[in-house]
Amino acid sequence: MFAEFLQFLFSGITVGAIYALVGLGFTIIYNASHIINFAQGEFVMLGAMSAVFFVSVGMPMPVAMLLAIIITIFIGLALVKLAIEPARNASIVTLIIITIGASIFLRGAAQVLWGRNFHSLAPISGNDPIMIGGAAVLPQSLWILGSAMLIVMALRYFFDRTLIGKAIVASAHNPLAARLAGINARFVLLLSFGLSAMLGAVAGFLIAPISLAYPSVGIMLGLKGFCAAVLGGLGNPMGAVLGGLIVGISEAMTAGYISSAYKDAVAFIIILGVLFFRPSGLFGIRGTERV
Amino acid sequence: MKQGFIRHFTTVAAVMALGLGASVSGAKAAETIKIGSFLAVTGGASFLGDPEKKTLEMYVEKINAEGGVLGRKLELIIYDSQGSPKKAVPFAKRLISDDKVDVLLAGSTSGATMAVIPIVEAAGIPYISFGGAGVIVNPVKKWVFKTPHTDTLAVRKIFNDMKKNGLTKVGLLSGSGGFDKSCRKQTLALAGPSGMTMVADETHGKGDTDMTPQITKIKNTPGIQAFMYCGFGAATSIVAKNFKQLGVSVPHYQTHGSASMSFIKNAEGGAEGVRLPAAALIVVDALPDSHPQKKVASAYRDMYTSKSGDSVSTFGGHAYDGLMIVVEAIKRAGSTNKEAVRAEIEKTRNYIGADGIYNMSPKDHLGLDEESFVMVEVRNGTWKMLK
Amino acid sequence: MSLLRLENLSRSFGGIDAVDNLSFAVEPGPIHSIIGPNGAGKTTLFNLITGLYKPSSGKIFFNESDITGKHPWQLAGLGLARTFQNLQIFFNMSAVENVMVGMHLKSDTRFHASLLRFKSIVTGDRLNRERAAELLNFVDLGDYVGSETSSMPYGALKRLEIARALAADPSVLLLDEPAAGLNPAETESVDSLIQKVAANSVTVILVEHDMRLVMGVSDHIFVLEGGRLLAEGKAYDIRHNPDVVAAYLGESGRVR
Amino acid sequence: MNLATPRTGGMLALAAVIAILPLLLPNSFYYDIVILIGINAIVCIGLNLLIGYTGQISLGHAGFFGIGAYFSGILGANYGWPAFASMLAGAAFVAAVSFIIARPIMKLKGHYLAMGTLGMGIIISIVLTQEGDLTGGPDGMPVPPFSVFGFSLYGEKTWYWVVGVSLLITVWLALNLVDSPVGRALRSVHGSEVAAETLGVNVPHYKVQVFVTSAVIASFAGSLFAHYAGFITPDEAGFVHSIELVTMVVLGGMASTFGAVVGAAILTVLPQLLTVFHDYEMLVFGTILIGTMIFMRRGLVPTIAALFGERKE
Repeated sequence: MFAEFLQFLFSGITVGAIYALVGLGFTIIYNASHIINFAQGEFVMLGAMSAVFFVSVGMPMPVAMLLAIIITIFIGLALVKLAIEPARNASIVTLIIITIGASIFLRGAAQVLWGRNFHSLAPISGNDPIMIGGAAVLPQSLWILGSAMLIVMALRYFFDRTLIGKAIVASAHNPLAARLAGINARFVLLLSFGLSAMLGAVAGFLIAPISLAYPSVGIMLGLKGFCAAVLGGLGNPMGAVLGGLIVGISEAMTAGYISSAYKDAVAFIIILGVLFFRPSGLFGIRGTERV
Repeated sequence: MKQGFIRHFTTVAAVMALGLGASVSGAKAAETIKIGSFLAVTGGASFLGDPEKKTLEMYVEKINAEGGVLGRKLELIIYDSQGSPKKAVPFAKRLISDDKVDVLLAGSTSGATMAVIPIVEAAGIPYISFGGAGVIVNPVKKWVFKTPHTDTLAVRKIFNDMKKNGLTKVGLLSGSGGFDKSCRKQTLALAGPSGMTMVADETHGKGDTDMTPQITKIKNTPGIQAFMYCGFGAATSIVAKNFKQLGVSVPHYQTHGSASMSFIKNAEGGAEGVRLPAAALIVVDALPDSHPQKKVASAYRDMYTSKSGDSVSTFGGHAYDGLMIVVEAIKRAGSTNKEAVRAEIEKTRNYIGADGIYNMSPKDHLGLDEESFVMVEVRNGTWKMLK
Repeated sequence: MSLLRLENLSRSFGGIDAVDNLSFAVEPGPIHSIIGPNGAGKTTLFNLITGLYKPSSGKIFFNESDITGKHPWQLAGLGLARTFQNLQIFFNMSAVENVMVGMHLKSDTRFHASLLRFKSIVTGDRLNRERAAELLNFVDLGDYVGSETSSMPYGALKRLEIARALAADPSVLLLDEPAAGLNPAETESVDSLIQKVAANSVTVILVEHDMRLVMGVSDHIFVLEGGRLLAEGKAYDIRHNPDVVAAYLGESGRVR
Repeated sequence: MNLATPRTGGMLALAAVIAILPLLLPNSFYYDIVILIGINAIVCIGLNLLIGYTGQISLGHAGFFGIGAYFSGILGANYGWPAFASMLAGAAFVAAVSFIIARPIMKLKGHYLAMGTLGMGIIISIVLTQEGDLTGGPDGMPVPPFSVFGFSLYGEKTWYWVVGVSLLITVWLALNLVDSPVGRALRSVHGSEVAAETLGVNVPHYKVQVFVTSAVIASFAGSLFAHYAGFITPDEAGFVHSIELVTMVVLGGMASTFGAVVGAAILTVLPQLLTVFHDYEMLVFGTILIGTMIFMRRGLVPTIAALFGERKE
C-alpha cells in the first residue's frame, strides 16, 4: 500500500512541477506589471511546438531548444509592443481580455503553422522510470522539478540582488515613483515579458515529453499555472512553486483515494478554501488599504 | 429633445444591421450540388474534425475534376464548430435555411450531432453524422444516418477478443469527452451480458498530462486480468506511456479512438502490445489481396497521405465513406430531391467503404457489423492484424 | 457628556505603534483640530474612529456609547462623516450623484422598490437631487451641478467631498487635511466653509498642517506626536507651549 | 416624457429595433442568431451590473447559466415539471447557491476574485459533466419544449417574441436598478469602497446582492436557452462560455446596459462573419479582441456615445 501512496505522490510531484514551471511565468509578469498574462499557457505551447518542429526538420535537440526559446521570446516582446503597451493603464478586466485575445491569436497561428495533430518530444534522459520504494519516477519529472527549483533560486537572486531585478519590483509597486527614479518602465515591461516567454519556452520543451504538444495544450496548463501562482500568492516565485506542487499533489491524491472523476473539482475547492482564509494567497503580501 | 431618441436608435440599429447584413452570403450558382458540413476542425476534438475536413475537401475536388455528379459540380461548405454543440446548432440552421444545402455530412462529435438532430428532423434533410455514439441511430430517426462504428460494436469486439484469451475481469479507464463517456456507458452496459465483470472504473479530466494515479489504482485492483481505455487524441498516447512506465503486466486494450499512427509514435514504445478494434483501413497493407476492402482502403490511404502529409486515421475514413455513400445515393436517385436521396441512402447495400462494408436498412442507419472491425495489435511500431 | 472619547486607544502595524495608548475627549463645541508632525498618527486615528482600522487595544466612545470595532457604515448611521487625505471621489459618477450617495441612509434602498421603480424611489430621487444641488451651492460649487467629476479641478473636488459628507447630516464631521495642496485663496475659502459648517451645529474635527488655518479656526487643539497626546488646549496656549514648538522645530528650537 | 434620457429614449430605440427586425430576417438561421443575441444580452445585462457598475469581476457566471439550463432540462425531461416551475426552481437554487458562495468570494479582489469565480464555474461544469446518469454527461441531454397551460412554444418565430420581450423587461429592470439609490450605492462600491463605507453603504451586503442578482438573471436566461435549443451540454457552464460573456460585457461597454446588449450582438454575430476566414478565424478573432480593447477602452457604446458628446448611461 505504501508503494501506491508513493506512486500517487510521485505523480503529484510530476504534475505539480509542471504547474509550478508555468506558474513562475505568471509570477514574473505580475511582479513587473501587476498584469495576469492569460497567454502564459500559449508561451508554453509555443516552446513545445517550435521545439517539436525544429527536431522534425532534423535539428539536434539543444539547437531546437535554443531556437524555441528565441522564437517564444520574440513573440513575448511582440505581444508587449502590439497589445500590452498600447493599453498600459487599462483596468484589470480589460487587460485580462487582451491577454485572452492574444492566447486565441497564438493558438490560431500555431494551428495554421504546425497543423492540429499531437506530437511528442524525446525526454532528456530516457523514458525508463527509476524505481523508488516500488513506485516509478520519470527522470523527465526530476528534470522539471530540478529546473523549477533552479529557476526559483535564479529569480530570487535576480529580484532581490540585481539592480534590474529591484527595478522591476519597484516599478510594479509604484510605477510613477519608479519612473521618477529613472527606471524605464517600458524596458521593465519588455524585460519581464521576455523573461516570462523564455521561461514558458523552457517549460514547453521540458513538459512536452510528458504532456505531448498540440495547439490547445496551453489552455489547461495556463489555467493550472494560474491556480499555482494565485495559491502561492501572486508575485512570489517560491509561492508559485509550492502552489503548483500543492495543486498537483492534491489532484493525484484525490484521483487515487477519493474519486478520479472529481480530481479537478477537488483541486479548485482547495484553492477556493485557501483564498477564503488568506485572500492574497499562502505567501502573498497582505497589503492594508492605504487611505 | 428628439435628439436623444434618434441618437439611441441609430446606435443600436446600426450595429445590429451591420452585423446581420454582412452575413448574407453572395448569390449562388443554381446548378451545383451543395454539401453542408460543420466539423470540430479546431478545439479539443480537432483530432476528429481535421482529417474529416481534409478528406471531404480532397475528394470533392477529385469528383469535380472527374466531371462532378449527374453533370453537376459539388459545392462543399464547411464551418468549424470547434466540437461545441452550442456552436454546431446555429451552423446547422445556417446550412439548412441560409446556404440551402442538399445534404448534411457533419458532426464530428456525438454531442454536436445529438444537438442538431431535432433541427434536421424538422427540416427534412438527409444527414450523415460522423459521431461515434450508438444513440445517434438508436432509436432510428428518419433523416439521420452515420458512418462511424458505434462504440457498442467496438466494445463487443474487444470483449470477444478478451473472452478468446480467457480474460473476464476488466479494469476500465475513460476520459471526460463525449466519445469517452459514451464508450464507458456501453462498456458498463455490455459487461454483464457478455459475461465480463468490471473490477475498476476510473476517469481522467480533459487535458490531463499524467494518468499514473488512475492506472496505479487499476493495476493494484485484486484479480484484474485486462486493462481497457476509452478515449481518443493525445490522452491515448499518455495512457500508453504511463501504462508502460508503471510496468503493468495485464493485456492492454484501447478502442478505435486510438487507431492512428500518431497514437503509436507519441506513446514512445508504450503502445507496444496494445490491442484494439480498427477499421480495415488502418492495417490495409496487412490485408490479404482477397479482402474486399483492400482496393478501396489502399486507394483512400494513398490519396490521404499524399494530399495531407499526415498518417491516415479511421476518422478520415468515416468522412470518405459518408461522402461516397451520398454520391452513390444521388446517382441512384438521379436528383438531389431530399426524400429520394434519403430513400437511396437507406437502400445502401453491400457498399465497400474504407471503414467497412455498409448494409443499411430502414431499421439500421449505420449498416456496419462487427465484421467491419479487425482486431489489431501494435508490434514493433506498427499495426499487426490478428486472426 | 463628551461627544467623542478615546480610552487607551492604540494601533500598531507590525511593531510600529502608529497610535500608542491615546486617551482624550472631545467636548461638544464647534471646531477642534488635531495637529502634529508627519507620522504622528493623525490619519491612523481618523481611520480608527471611522472604523476603517480595528484598534489593537483600547476603546472609542461616541456620545458615550462604545463604538469600538463597529463597521464604518454603522458609524455613518450614528452621525459620523469624514473626508479623506487623498481624494476618494466616485469618478464614475457625476458631482450631484456623488453627493446623493451621501444621502444613502436616508434614501429608499429597498431592492424590489428600486427594481420596479416605485413612486417612492422616483420622488425620493427628485428631492435628493434638489438637496444635493443646494449642498453644492453651500460649498460654492454651484456651477458644477451638472458636470462630471472627471472634469473638475482639485480644489473643487476637495469641496465636493465635504458636500458629500454633509449630505449624510452628520453631527460630527472629520476633515482629513482639507487644505492640502490648495493655494492660499482656496485655503481661505476652506476656512470660511469650515466656519459655515460649524455654524450649522455640526462639530468639526480637523486634521491639518496649515498652521495659519488651524490657529485661525480652531476652538480646541490636540497635539499628537509619535502616536501619543503631547498637549491640548486653546489655540493661544498651544502656540506658546514649549513641547509643541520643540516637536515641530526639533530640540534646538526649544524655547527656554 | 423626456426622450433624451437613456431610460425612455434607449428603451424606445431597442423596442423599435425588436419590432422592425423580423421584417429584415430572411430565414430561420437569422432568427436563431437574433434569439441567441437576446439570450446572451440578458445574461450580459446582469453581468454588467456586477462588472461594469459595481467594478467586480466573475469568470464563472456561465456556471449559473448552466444550472438554470439543466434545472429546466432535468426537471422537465425526467420529472415532467411544467416549464415555469422548473425555471423558478432553477432560479431559486441558483439564488441560494450564489448567496452562499458570494459572502466569502466577494471578499476577494482583482485577480484573486477572478481566480475564485473561475474555480466556481469550473466546479459547476465538472459536476454537470461527471453526473452522467442525471445530466447525460458530456454528450448532453434533450429538453422538452416550454409548455405553459398546455400550449407549447415551438419554432423561431414564437421564441423571437418571447426572448424579445424578456430582453426588454431585463433592460427595464436594470435601468431602474441603476437609476436608484441602490444603483448609486453599487456604483459607489466601484468608485471607492472606503468612501462608500463611510457614507453608510454596507459594501459587503451590496456586493453579495449584485452577485446574486446577476446569477439569478443568468439562471433565467439558461432556462430560456434550454427550452429554445431543445438540447443542452455541460459546455453551457464551461469557462470558455464564461470568458465569452465577460468579453461581451467589456466589448460592449462597461457600466452601460445598452453596451451589454450591443456587446452580446457583436460577439454572437462575429463567429458567423469570421467563417469567411476559415483556418485564420482564430487569428482574426484574437486580433479583433485586442484591437477593440486598445482603441475603444471604455467599450463600444460609451465610445460612440462620447463621439456624440453625451455621457452614456
